[in-house]
Amino acid sequence: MAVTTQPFEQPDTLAKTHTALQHLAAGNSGASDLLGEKLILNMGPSHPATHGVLRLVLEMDGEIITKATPDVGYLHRGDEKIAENMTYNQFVPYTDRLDYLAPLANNVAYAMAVEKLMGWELPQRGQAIRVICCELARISSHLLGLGAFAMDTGAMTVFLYTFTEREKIYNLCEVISGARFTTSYTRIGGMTRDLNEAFFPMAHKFLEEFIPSLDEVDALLSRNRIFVDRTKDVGIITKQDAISFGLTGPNLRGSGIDHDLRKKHPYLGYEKYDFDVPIGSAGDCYDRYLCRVEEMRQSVKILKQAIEKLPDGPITVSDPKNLPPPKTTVMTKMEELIHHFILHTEGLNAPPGEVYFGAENPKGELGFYISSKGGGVPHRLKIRAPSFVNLSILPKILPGHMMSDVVAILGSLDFVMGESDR
Amino acid sequence: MDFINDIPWLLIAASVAKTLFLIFLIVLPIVSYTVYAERRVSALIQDRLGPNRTGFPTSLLGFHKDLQLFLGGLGQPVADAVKFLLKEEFTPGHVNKFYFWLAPVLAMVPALSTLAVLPFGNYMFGQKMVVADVNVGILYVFAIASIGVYGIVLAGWSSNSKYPFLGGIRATSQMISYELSLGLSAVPVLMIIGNLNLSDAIQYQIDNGWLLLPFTDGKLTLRELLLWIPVGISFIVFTISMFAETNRLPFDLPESETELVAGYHTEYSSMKFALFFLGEYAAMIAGSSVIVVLFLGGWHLPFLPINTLESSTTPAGMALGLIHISVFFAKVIALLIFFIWVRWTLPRFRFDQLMKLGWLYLFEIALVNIFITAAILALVK
Amino acid sequence: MSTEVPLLNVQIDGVWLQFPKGTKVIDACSQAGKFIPRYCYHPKLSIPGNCRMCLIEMGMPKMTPDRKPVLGADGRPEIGWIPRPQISCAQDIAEGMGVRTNSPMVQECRKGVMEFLLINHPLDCPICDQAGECRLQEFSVEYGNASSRFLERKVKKPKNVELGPRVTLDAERCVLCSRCIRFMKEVAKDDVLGFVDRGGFSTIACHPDKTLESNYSLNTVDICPVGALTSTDFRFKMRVWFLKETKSIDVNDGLGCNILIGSREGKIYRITPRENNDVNGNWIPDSHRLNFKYIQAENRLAHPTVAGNEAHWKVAIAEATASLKGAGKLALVLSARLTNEEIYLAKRLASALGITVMDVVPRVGEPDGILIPADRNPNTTGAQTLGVTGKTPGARLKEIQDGIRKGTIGGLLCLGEDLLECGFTHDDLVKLKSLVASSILPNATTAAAHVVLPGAAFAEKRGSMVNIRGRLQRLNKAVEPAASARDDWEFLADLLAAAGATHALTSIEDVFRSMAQDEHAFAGLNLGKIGDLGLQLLPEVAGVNV
Amino acid sequence: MAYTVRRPNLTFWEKIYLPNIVAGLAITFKHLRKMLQGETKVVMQYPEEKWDAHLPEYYRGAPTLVTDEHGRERCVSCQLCEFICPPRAITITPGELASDSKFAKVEKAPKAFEIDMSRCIYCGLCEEVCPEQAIYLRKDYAVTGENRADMVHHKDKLYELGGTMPGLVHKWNPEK
Amino acid sequence: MSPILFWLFTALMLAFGVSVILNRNPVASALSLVASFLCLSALFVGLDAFFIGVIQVLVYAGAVMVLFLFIIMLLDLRAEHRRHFNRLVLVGGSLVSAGFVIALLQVLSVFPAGAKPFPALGVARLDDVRQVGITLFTRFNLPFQTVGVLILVAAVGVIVLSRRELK
Repeated sequence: MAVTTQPFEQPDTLAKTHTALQHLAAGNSGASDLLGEKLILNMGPSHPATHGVLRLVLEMDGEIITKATPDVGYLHRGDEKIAENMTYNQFVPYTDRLDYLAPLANNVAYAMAVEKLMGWELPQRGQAIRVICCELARISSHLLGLGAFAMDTGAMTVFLYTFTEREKIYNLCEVISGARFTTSYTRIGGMTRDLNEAFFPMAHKFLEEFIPSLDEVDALLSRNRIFVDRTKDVGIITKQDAISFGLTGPNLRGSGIDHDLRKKHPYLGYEKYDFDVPIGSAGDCYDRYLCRVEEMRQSVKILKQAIEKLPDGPITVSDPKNLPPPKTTVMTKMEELIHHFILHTEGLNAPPGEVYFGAENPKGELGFYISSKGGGVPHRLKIRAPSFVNLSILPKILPGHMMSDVVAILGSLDFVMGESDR
Repeated sequence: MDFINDIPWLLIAASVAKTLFLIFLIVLPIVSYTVYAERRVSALIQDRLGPNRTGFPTSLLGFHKDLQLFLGGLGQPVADAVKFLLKEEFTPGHVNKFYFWLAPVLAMVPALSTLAVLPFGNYMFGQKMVVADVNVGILYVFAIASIGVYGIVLAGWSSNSKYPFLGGIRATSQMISYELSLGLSAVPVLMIIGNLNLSDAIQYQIDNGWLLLPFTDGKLTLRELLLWIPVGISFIVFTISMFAETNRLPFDLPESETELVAGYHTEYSSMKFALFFLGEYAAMIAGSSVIVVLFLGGWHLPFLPINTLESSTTPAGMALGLIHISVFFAKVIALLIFFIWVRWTLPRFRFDQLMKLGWLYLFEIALVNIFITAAILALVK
Repeated sequence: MSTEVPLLNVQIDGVWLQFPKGTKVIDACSQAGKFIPRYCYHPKLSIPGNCRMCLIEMGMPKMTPDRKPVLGADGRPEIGWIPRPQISCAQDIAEGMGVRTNSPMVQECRKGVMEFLLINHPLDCPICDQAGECRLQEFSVEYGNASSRFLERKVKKPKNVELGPRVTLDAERCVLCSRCIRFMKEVAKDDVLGFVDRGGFSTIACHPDKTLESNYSLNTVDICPVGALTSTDFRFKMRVWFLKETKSIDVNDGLGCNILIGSREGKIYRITPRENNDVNGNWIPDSHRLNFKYIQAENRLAHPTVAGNEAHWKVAIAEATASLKGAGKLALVLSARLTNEEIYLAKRLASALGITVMDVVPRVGEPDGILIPADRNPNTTGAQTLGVTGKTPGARLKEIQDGIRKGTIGGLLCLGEDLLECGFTHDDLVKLKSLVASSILPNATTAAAHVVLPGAAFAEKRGSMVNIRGRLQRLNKAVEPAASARDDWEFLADLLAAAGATHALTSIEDVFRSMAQDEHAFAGLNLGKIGDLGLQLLPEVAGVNV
Repeated sequence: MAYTVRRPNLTFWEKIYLPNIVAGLAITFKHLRKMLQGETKVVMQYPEEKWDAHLPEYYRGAPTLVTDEHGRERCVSCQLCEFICPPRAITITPGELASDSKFAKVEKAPKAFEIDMSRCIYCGLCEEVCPEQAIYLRKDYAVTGENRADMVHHKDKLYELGGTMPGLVHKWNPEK
Repeated sequence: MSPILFWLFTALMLAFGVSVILNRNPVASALSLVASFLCLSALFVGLDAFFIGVIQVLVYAGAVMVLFLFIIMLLDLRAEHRRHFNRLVLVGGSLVSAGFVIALLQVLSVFPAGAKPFPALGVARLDDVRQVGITLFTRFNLPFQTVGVLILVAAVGVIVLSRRELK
């Protein structure tokens, strides 16, 4: 060991937290004298209702929240920086780990963004397969959102019922991509493989069985007064707030705003499918819950159409200079072997420029902004994580609610810290 | 020193024997297997399997395989107990040590004490199957139950931590509030029975049919038919209040794990936690027993002969006595499973909704119910 | 001074530009930002024009009957395009010339050439060391077809042929560009390579009874655009895309060839020349480029030792100073392989310890007339500039030796040298009251030394050196020093502090800054200003031609 | 078309909790009954029952190395997988085949090939880039070890897991 | 009742009673009071006054003291600091207490009935709950109802007052 090494000084995090809390308390202590002492409650980063590592610093008067400060970043892995250090295709597995409840949809959103940069449009079959991926992911994510929401309000069994359904979706994922959870299914310009024949009967079976299961969950919750009391008129997000805080996805639509990128800016040929966008009226937890349930029904509708009308043809774009050739030719032909090597080591030859592509993901608009200086590696990649944006509304809506409402609101916002912190 | 001779040694010996029998041979096994049932039933409700493997580790003794009983997993309570005993007994540095240690005891003791006045059988060995057959049995139950809150409050307070503290406060207000509707909803029953003694309550139901199922004595009079309404209401309110008193979902706010992590026992581990755990389930058993005694005829089963004090020493009487005890606990277990079943079906109340329900609805309903009962009793002789 | 070269107007892809007369079309295009693929063309070699990769469409001004160029609407000459593609490497620019580097015909030509070149190429990318820096790969992706039409059998040629002790040939991969042949003939002046056989069977081979053993043979590997010639030393060691390339200079002789150190995760895999036309051109002797193995040698000095026992740096520094101070009159022997910064610090240390007798150890060899000069120390000029040695390096060593033998010199500080190699005997060393030595590898001096301070090798440190032609060049750090070994300047600064001198040196930049203040030769400079290619510090000394 | 979701207004009966609670209990009881009667089968008794039969051919389990029909190791240590691996789980030390080896034409083979399974994310990129069809993600998902060192699969282990796989590779075909 | 139990519970009750005053931690004081109540109710039970005994626990230990504890905890009262007593006050206080004890002993020694044990009560025909009930609802019906109304008014008053305070 070199002697010049300084001893590493441990930051006194406990003391820092303490000072921070004191400042926090001091900032709002004006009117609090009459009402007595306020309780600062540190909810998370390790708490069952924070769905990961969200930390909420709650200032409470009894059980009533007077101030809430979300603190994110405990799951920060520097994905955006990582992306700058690898080729476009290499980053696909990282997108699995953003919203890890809907990896298929993340894969698609990312691939679409890069394809937009490349100016590619997928052939019909590829697009339809991606629609199937997106909608499966939507159902899967909403199921978990629903189950976790129910669990937060105490109904543990619903969680398990939705998980049972999710397992079936995982089986489908497995057939689609070869992995259940971290699918890494898309590649820039296509997919790793075409849909297997085994997929279709399984998918049909799932779609048949899914609606009755969903009805069951519906029956357990939707008209149960305990649940309704817990969610109705709780965590109301007004239209104005929803827009000004940049909410997207079911949380935005729950507030009664008809905004769905699949309708407003159709991609992947979503305009060809017959489906409706459910929106809420009051913007409370109950509306967000109902919207998710309805969206799942709509997704089933889309899935049925997509699977039924799945066109034939290639699934990848045709650009041999930028798309690695099929393995069979790599093994036998020189040019293909060279292209394979170069495309994997140097990445595709993207033009310089900037693109943003936002996809309607289960949690909201997952956007990838790519600034390219040309070549196979993004110069800068920014992820617009819907969970992160959706969480920003917490300080606005939490005050005035009770401790128990916090978990209900968190559950109804359905966020994923992997995406928020990215 | 003649007062030593005054001590009723026989009574004490019998009471001790009955207590030991009740606690160690019946209640604690039921408690541990209720925990198992909780896990197993919840699993089955949720399309899972639950603990179905823990057999007895005969492989430790050199056998090739562990002994799996027919259901599998029956060794789970034993494994749980061993785990609780062997886990590190951790006391956080910031707690108030004495009360931190006292709290689990205070949670466990009242729950078990309640059982003292519950007649869990008829006669055996020439003894009435109740530890203390006091006149004010039902009041005693309420009194002891109201002491039970101390354990939780102290746990919440002495942990010197915010989540347990909130849990403790919730528990206090919840239990005090629901004691009212609990007590009031029992009043109509007591009015009908006309006695506070729980043995007499059972005797009344043997004579007139179970309160909730008045036809069990073979006949149904108009009075019974009319009384069915207040008794039914009583039963519902009493059961709901019992859920609240025992902190079971949908009233498990003091320990709701998604909000308060684990409420008052967040900071507890190992055996101290186990005591809370056991106390909670023992309270469930006590509560179910009270319901059984008050509404479901206690140890009585229609069409089953009833043994007497005299016959209880004969083999036939003994057998009958055992059957009575079994009937009692069968009813209790059925109620416990109902408790479990409800827990895995419903969401949880919010705190203000819970208080509102208790004070605005259950309390009033119980109160009005008393008048209805009184009216019926006065009108129909 | 050269005479004024007239500028000529050339139209490249529609844009009129001016280039000095005599520029090759291929270079003109490169300067215009239009890269033209090439295999056989190398600016430092003669032009055979045999790879046909640099085909372009070319035109000359249309002429009126009176030999005047026809002017277009913009006042520029109109160009009459030649219908046949031309090779751009063998063509000098001419006034009014037009070049199309990316017209359909050019693209088509390149595709065709690429396809031809790849017809017989084996499927070797996975094992070929060139993959990653292979022109075939690059140009195939950039200019060639994406798919192969070839179904027939490929021509088999010899593989894994040892052309010489350091170069291995894979004839199947060769595109017959003849760069290696020309290099050996024109630069290395050792004409051993040539083509044998005909047509598709044509291969590179050594002349009978000869092998490719010139000290410059590995340069053929560098200039080989494909993976045909590979370095036997680097063969199959590491893929080039993993290598971190650090720009540095060679320290094996006074020239200080510019090099790239290829390392991965703290291990050096190869050294390749870096183009610097003021120093070494594009070449470097094999002996120099392969001389890096000692850095990762098993017997590297890993820890400071005091009296043969491993000691903590703090202890070793304190012990070194104490023993030197208690040894009476002292002397300093430095190595001219140290950087300027280290020599400067040693000088300061000498004055702090009251040393007046000091010198560097000279190292002289036979110059080879190409790149290796007689002086085999990389920083003799630096040592002279800093004043630790005189016009004749090593002149005072004798004085030191005598002092030791007479007993007037009781302590010796030896930095980076083995005293036994410069006339000292083992008895001399034993006689010393105190001997403090720094080194990279163990040697007789470190064995006899009281305190041994392990230093950093050239690839492990930053610093500057002045080459025999007075050019200041920079060393950069490619890997971390082994085990507890430290950058020399660090322990020299520590010794300085222990000797009682105050200083505020916390980084190599500080040392250079301090040196720039104290030594007028370096005034106004810092490490950053030196740049990758170095700068002329002293008036240019006529040196070796490249 | 957007449509507003219907917010059910609770009837009186629903407001007094009990009917919906009973309905809920009925649903949960249905599940209980079906479980007891063995009609639902959701979970598996893991070590005895396995999902393996359902795994598709291309299931992405543990990465392994395969040998070809002649027992030659496919891998030529081109290190593309090492390069592409997003979590940098693969470490290859390239080596040279002895010239008297049966497969000397290929010249190159890995001296050491290590996959750190505690880093591997099973993304399958290694299989995708391998130009020799040497690395395959097999159906091996239960990768365990008692310490970090155990979790590093060395070459022998990788070949043992991978087994033999016929393929298309022309590399060691002396005619190609 | 067994004299042993009597003396045991009496001693415990007194000990806890003293600890209520001596404890500086309010929570400990409150809990001592609860324990004291429990011992007291044990004494009642020993006298076969089950109803009173149980009500003692139910009302005082189970409800009143829980609320006390609740408030103590909510206000987060700290342990009181040891006070420096004024010596004069201390002496005066001791003198007054001593005087009271002496007076009490004097009276007890003079009062003739104090020396004799009480005659045993006859065995009641009805259990004590009934007797209390009958007594309350017959002989003392009016006062009982009046007290009931009074308490109701007080309760309503408290609620009204506390509500206004909040607004």
